[in-house]
Amino acid sequence: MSEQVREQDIRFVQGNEACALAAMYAGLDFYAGYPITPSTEIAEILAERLPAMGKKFIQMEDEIASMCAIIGASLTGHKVMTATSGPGFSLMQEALGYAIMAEIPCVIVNVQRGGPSTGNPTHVSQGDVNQARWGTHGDHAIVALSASNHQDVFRMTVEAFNIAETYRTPVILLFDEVVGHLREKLVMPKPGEIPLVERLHTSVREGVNYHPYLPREDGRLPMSDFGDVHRYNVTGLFHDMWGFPTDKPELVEELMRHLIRKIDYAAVSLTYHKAFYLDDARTILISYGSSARSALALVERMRQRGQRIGLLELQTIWPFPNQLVRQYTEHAEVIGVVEMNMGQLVQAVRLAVKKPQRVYLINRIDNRLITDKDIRQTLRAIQGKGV
Amino acid sequence: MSEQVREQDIRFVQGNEACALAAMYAGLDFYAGYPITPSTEIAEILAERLPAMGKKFIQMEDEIASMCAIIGASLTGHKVMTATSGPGFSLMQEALGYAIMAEIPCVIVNVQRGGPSTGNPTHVSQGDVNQARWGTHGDHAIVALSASNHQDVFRMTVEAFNIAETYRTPVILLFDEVVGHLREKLVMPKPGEIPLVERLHTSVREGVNYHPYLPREDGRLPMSDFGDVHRYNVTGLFHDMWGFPTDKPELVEELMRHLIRKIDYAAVSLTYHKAFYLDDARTILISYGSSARSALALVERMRQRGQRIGLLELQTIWPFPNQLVRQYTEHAEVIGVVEMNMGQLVQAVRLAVKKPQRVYLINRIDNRLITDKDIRQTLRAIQGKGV
Amino acid sequence: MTKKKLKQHVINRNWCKGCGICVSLCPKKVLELDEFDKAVAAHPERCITCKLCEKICPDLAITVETEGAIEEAPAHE
Amino acid sequence: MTKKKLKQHVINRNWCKGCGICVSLCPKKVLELDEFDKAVAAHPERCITCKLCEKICPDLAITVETEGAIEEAPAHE
Amino acid sequence: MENSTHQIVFTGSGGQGLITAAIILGEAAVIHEGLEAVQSQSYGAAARGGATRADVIISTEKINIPKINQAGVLLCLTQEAYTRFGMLIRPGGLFITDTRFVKAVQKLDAIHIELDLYNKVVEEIGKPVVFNIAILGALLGIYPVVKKDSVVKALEHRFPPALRADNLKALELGLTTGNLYHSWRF
Amino acid sequence: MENSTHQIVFTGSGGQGLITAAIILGEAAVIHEGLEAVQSQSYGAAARGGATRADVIISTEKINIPKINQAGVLLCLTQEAYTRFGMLIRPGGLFITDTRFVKAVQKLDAIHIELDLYNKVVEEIGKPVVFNIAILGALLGIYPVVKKDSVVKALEHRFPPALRADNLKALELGLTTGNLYHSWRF
Amino acid sequence: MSVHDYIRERFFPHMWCAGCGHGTVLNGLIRAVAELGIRKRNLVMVTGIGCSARISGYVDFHSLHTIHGRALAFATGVKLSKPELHVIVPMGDGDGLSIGGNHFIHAARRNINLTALIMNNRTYGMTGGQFSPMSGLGIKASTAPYENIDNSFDCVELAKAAGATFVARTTTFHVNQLSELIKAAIQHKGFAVVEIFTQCPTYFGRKNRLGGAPEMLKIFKERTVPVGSTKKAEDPSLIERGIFVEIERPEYCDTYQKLIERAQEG
Amino acid sequence: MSVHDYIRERFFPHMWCAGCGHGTVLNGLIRAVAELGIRKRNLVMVTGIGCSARISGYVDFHSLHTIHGRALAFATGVKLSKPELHVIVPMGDGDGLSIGGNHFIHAARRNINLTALIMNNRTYGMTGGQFSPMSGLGIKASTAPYENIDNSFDCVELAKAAGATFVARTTTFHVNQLSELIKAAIQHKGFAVVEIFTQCPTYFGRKNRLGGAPEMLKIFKERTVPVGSTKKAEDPSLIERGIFVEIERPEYCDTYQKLIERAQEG
Ligand SMILES: Cc1ncc(C[n+]2csc(CCOP(=O)(O)OP(=O)(O)O)c2C)c(N)n1
Ligand SMILES: Cc1ncc(C[n+]2csc(CCOP(=O)(O)OP(=O)(O)O)c2C)c(N)n1
Ligand code: SF4
Ligand code: SF4
Ligand code: SF4
Ligand code: SF4
Ligand code: SF4
Ligand code: SF4
Ligand SMILES: [Mg+2]
Ligand SMILES: [Mg+2]
Repeated sequence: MSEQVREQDIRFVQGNEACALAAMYAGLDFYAGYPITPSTEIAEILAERLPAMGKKFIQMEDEIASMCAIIGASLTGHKVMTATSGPGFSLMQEALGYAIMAEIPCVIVNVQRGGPSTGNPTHVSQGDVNQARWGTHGDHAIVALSASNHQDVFRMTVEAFNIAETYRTPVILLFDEVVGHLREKLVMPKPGEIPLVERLHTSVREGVNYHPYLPREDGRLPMSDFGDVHRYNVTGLFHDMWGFPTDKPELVEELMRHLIRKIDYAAVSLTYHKAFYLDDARTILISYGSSARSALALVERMRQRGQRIGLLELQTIWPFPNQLVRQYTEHAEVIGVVEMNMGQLVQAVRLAVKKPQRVYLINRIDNRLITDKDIRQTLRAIQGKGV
Repeated sequence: MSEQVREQDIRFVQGNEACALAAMYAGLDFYAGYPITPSTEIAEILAERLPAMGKKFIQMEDEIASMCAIIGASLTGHKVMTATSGPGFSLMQEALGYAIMAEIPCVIVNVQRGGPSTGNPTHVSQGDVNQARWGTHGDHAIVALSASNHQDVFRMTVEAFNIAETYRTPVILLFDEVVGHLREKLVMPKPGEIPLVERLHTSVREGVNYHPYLPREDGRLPMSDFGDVHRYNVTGLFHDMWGFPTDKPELVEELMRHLIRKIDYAAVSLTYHKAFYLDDARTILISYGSSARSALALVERMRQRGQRIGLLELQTIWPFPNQLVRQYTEHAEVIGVVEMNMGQLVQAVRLAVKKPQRVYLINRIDNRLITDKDIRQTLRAIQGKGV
Repeated sequence: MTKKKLKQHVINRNWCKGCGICVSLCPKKVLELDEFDKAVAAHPERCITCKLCEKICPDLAITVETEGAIEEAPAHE
Repeated sequence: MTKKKLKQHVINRNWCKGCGICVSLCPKKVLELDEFDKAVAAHPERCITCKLCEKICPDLAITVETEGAIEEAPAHE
Repeated sequence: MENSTHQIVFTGSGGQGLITAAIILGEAAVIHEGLEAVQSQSYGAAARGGATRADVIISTEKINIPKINQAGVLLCLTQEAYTRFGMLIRPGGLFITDTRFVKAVQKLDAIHIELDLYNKVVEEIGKPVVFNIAILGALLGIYPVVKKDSVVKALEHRFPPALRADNLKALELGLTTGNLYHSWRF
Repeated sequence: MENSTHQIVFTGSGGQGLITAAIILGEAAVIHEGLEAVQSQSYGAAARGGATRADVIISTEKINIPKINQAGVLLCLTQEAYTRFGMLIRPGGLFITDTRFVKAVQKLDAIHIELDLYNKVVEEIGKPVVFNIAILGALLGIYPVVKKDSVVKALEHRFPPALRADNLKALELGLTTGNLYHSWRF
Repeated sequence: MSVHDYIRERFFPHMWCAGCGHGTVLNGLIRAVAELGIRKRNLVMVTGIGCSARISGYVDFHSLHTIHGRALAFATGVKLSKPELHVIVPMGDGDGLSIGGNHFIHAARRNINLTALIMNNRTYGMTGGQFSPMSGLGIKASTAPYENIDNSFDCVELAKAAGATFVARTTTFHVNQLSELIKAAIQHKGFAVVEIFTQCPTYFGRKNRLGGAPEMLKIFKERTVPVGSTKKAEDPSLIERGIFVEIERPEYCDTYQKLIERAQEG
Repeated sequence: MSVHDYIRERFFPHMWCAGCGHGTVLNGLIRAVAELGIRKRNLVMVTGIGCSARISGYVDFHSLHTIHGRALAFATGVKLSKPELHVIVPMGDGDGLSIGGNHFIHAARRNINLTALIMNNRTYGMTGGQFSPMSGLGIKASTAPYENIDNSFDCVELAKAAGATFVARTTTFHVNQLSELIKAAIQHKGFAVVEIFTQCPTYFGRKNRLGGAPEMLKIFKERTVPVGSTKKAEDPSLIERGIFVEIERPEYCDTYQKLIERAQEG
């Protein structure tokens, strides 16, 4: 073993543990949750670690309450998170919409399992991708990140907190059962190695009019903690810059545009991804989460045989990185979207690329991890080579 | 007034009342709900009318319970419905997924209001269109219908029950505040005028093995009522043809395909729509719900001036009528999708048509009804004529 | 508790919605609704400054201003 | 209630999970776990057919078959 | 009536029964005259306490757009409604108020008719609750968008016998009052 | 060891501690030898009552696909596990059972080693609970995929001092037993 | 500070109907906090959705107007994350006990230091007068046109059984008791519930022909008696007012602090 | 019919762990229905999600295995739409009283004729041993590594306060009482609750070092006493078993039938 390796803090952990460790690294102050497979380990680890750090862990009566509790705790100036899986994520949708409307920084982890309904609690799927985008009622924008290995789980978890704080928005971490349950290597980043975004507090003094919902020139909205000098209103109704309800058409429209634009405009800086062998690739696989591992396995194998195939692994799922995908796929002859569902992100890819007819779905839907062989087989079919 | 008119049973009712009347016409036996603006009148009317018909109305403790209760009542062999609006619809998502998975006929009305979150309870929007498609976790297919006037509200409500019974599936009625609250003329269809689909009961006799989840050759799955001779299992887990849980990959895949195909294959027969002046139209508006009224007003006005403009009003929203839209828009130069949101159905239109670059969003997002003038103005901008 | 001598009834006419609660419940029938359905102190001299009207007004529209101290009995209960 | 005479203990070895509840709670220590961790009636002669084992077995693995009637006392409580 | 689409807006306070008046008008048109009509109103927190609004559009044609931006006929029956909704009146439109509730201050580009109907209702019928039907009568007297008969039928259908007499009386009273202005011919 | 990727599957019943054994093996590889490893297991209702399974892949390369379809080394420690997972063994693979729990019936195309380790653990250490570590020791004796030292470190890190001695004893016992087969060289 | 310092005067007149008892609750509440002299920066009000829930817009506290039924869950997050804040949670009977019933019993079970007020007007005011779980048998409502068949909860019993350590009841007629009970509830360390009968003349009053707000208040006067009054024995249909439970039990945030100490010991 | 006629033998051995008390509840339940001789076509079992919820797969009734916490809401739909069915609703302590608490109190309030069984193993078994609202102070669980600080509900008190008209408690040790109480609950007209202490040796037992299933059963024997026993007075930490509430009150489906008659009169 090299000296360098020895100096590193190497762990052999589950993806869920990597997520929990990253949340603490990012400064998590308050976690509320309700157990559900395959995300429960996140809660179990935090139940042990947070109190030891003087921070708060609470197991609520259900997922609705969990989501509400973290919003409440965020307003007192804390970094907050909850974790769940499909059924719990469905229950959180109403309060998630509240966090969007009231612009509350918070992180929601969804470790995906087989669905719909109770489905297949202990097996993998990527069936909640579009739900993450559209699950709550009413128009809105959302940020959702994913990761395929534990180093990335760590990184994306930290970024989720950073984005939540920067844009005053809920951020969804969309992992899956394979990533969540798998144990593998994690090299713990050193303190400071990944930059952290802290809550932006208003500089407005006591007695001066503070506008909780008036974006600064850079688009950010400084906050004031509950318990601090500024008293303002937070509501899920359309509201004015003080946070008070209004149904004036101009203000409704302005707020709606603000909520959507702050995410859309940020799309470029939010576009986390990994490009593997894309420079000269004629066949481009696009994937995310654990299916991207299999896609990478195939790409590496086929590259060894000299084939011009590459992989674009998306870590930012929403807002969908249209530009990025369009650019990378410009010269591709076959664009294969690898996912474990009946075709969810493939639609966004079709909307993004120049030639939608070149986009193919490569999927597996039996709640088992898609393999490099599965992908290879579908690719052969696409290329007219049979299976 | 003509004699013909006199013979008709003409009412001056709210859209919500038209929906309630239609549900009774379709044979509604059991309603469970929780009040919420702007859908409450549906419950209020049924609270009065159902008991008088010996049928059941129950106000539950919340929307989750309402959705669960109608599923339970459906299993005893009854036609069931609930009605809600955005926040309640979000809460129903988990149980909605259960109805999809367990293949329970039921009708869910969502009278859309401004969102996200509490939003704008007494004003209009069409912000839940994509939520209706993707709101519950896990992969799935769904049927959602819409209507722009009370005659159609009546018709679509009856069809919702018909589809629910035919395909053993939940059906969503996606109305909006304008349609729900507006009073206008309704000519009550006579008994028998709109054909009704009754529940298909199994012909399998007592003692013979009944398979609740084994589709017949025509794709339908005959049911047996709780309380009847066949005892079987209903679950939200992936299950076999007897309804018992399984996580066998083959069975998971088979069930998943079945759930999606039964809706997709039915897409043709489910494609309710109205075509106005489409034969020679170069500019085609596509719309649904109350915004289709404004689109029609504009189309009629511009036709009078000799312009080649037409309207495709979609009444089946999901499964999206891809083929229909592709065919109608083949020769269109401008395809304007008129909706009251930041662009939801427009994405499905883009995926469906040959030339997505000809598809434009024409919208209004201040929770006020889009008008013919609004549409005209955006059309002029699209055509490079300024506003 | 001690009861004070009345200075005046300050009634916020913009806030008063004319519900009649103060009129109906004032133990001394001090208050009335005027032609605009706003509360007015028609008989201030009868007022015992029990402040029931102030405390029960759902619109926070009445303040009973007092000076000096007189004996107070609880409004009711 | 009347208690019956034992015919036999029918133990479903496929269902028994060897939890030891019957072994431990049988008032007469009739039952034992064998080398495969399955319950067996090691001392059937001691059995008073109280049926506690039958009623408490979480795996529904024991049936205490009886014939004729003898006096029965409640298992416990 | 000359033009084929009539846009009528009733405004006032929640308790005045204006929504009922608007619905009855719509019913008369749709059910009893085979016309098209739509009716809508304000809801929720906006309707609570503050000023309320009920719109009716009556037409010989199908009505696509059910919202009124400019009212051909505007009735304002509280001061607050007058302040808030006065600007809805179409230039040259018909603007109706009742002196009991509204003191007109602005000059509006409209034909303004100030009724003294509330006081009459109180005097002659003694039940302020039927003021809404009296107002409907007055409207029809001034602006006969539907026939009296149709409204009578709608009223009879809606009210149980016990309440019918007073409402019909109120309708008559309103009609008589309104008829005074009928000769103005709109 | 010759090939650079090792796919090892432990199967048995929930209470046997096989998941712990698998994790310790992974920790030894990753933390103490700088190798790559992944570990996964069965969950939920499937893991309750019935047969459980813990997979470990150890490699010098990054491991993309973390699932094992065919095991190079398969350990079956209950009869049920043997029945259910026996077919996982790669043709020519290494197949390890313990006579206390498994009576082999099928003929598998694999090198089958039948240990009598459980009885030894009971006899020599008296604590059946450390059987899992003994099995891990035996595995390493037969198939030295990581160094003993690394496993010892992993054990020391995981177990509080009070439990360490027995676990180390079990590891030794297993190793000694396994070493008997080591000369077979896989 | 004067009572009016605790309200946001710019939003007055408020949105409630003439005679709505919710305003009287607001009145009693601000008198309570004024008398306790709590600094505004330490006051948080959390509400759900309903006419009652609009109260948070009118108090000059930190105010959190959330979603229907979930106020106590949000409040739990606020309180546990910053225990030094006073968190007051007024709820409608529908908000707090229908859709929000679960959070109510669980907050009570945890004995977390929140002040829960149930503004019980026996109807869903905001949505137009449907029956609620507090309406009671025989009541008419827009969804109970033939008289309600749903039993009602006894809020006091429910709170007590679930674990609340302070439970009281009063009405909008009993304005002195109203502010006294709210004061006591705020000062209580643990989960405190005050049920307040309040009138909705617009729906509950009208549909049940109870007259206007003054008449409804008189019913509160006549149909309630102080806790332990002998009149209750004579006429069991009378409802008691006053404090039903006031006990000391470890409070959740305190216990959590101890947990932290234990965890940090090792 | 014999006891085994009421189960689906093809799914045995069942999925529960060795020694899991849930199997004993199943055992007691089928004895109860067999003794009552209820026809299988009139029996419906509705469950949520959890180890306990899997019980519906093993009974040869109409069986409805739903989603976590909502069993009583589904059951309400089944029962009200077809009141002639016997609807039995076994729930885990998490399923029934944590996420499902609201449906529990509202079903009790309505006094709808359902048989609710709380299979209380004081933990979330299915998800691996987290604490539940029934765990109680001081218990260890995977989310309470430092001893639980959450108070527990008293299920009996909660059911009573919410309006249940039959409330009882027993344990998996008291197997005769178990089936007798389930019988009585099924026969009761109205909302009936039987709380059943049941052992989860895999998580609750192991994490709290209580030994195996037999040892846990012995604790049930030693720590519980019949209702009204004098021992309880001596040692208040003992828990009572037996029937706590058994009263007659109009049942919801019956009242609904009367409502129909009233509505049809005019
Ligand atoms: C999830 C959800 N369901 C329903 C509603 C509609 N809704 C708003 S307030 C309310 C009930 C109000 O009753 P209550 O809580 O008693 O307050 P009140 O208006 O009587 O003061 C309802 C059902 C909603 N906003 N959200
Ligand atoms: C909405 C939702 N949240 C969480 C879960 C995960 N989950 C399944 S069972 C369960 C708890 C089981 O505990 P209990 O009800 O006490 O039953 P037991 O397993 O102990 O018998 C949980 C939290 C779920 N399936 N759905
Ligand atoms: S109680 Fe208040 S609002 Fe009502 S009349 Fe008196 S002053 Fe006006
Ligand atoms: S203070 Fe008392 S006596 Fe004086 S006006 Fe008010 S209520 Fe009447
Ligand atoms: S109680 Fe049942 S499962 Fe347990 S050992 Fe005895 S027979 Fe076997
Ligand atoms: S019937 Fe009673 S005595 Fe006989 S074996 Fe069973 S428990 Fe023992
Ligand atoms: S509707 Fe009822 S509760 Fe709502 S503001 Fe009016 S009186 Fe108050
Ligand atoms: S985990 Fe516990 S509750 Fe679940 S089956 Fe095992 S012993 Fe029973
Ligand atoms: Mg209320
Ligand atoms: Mg449990």
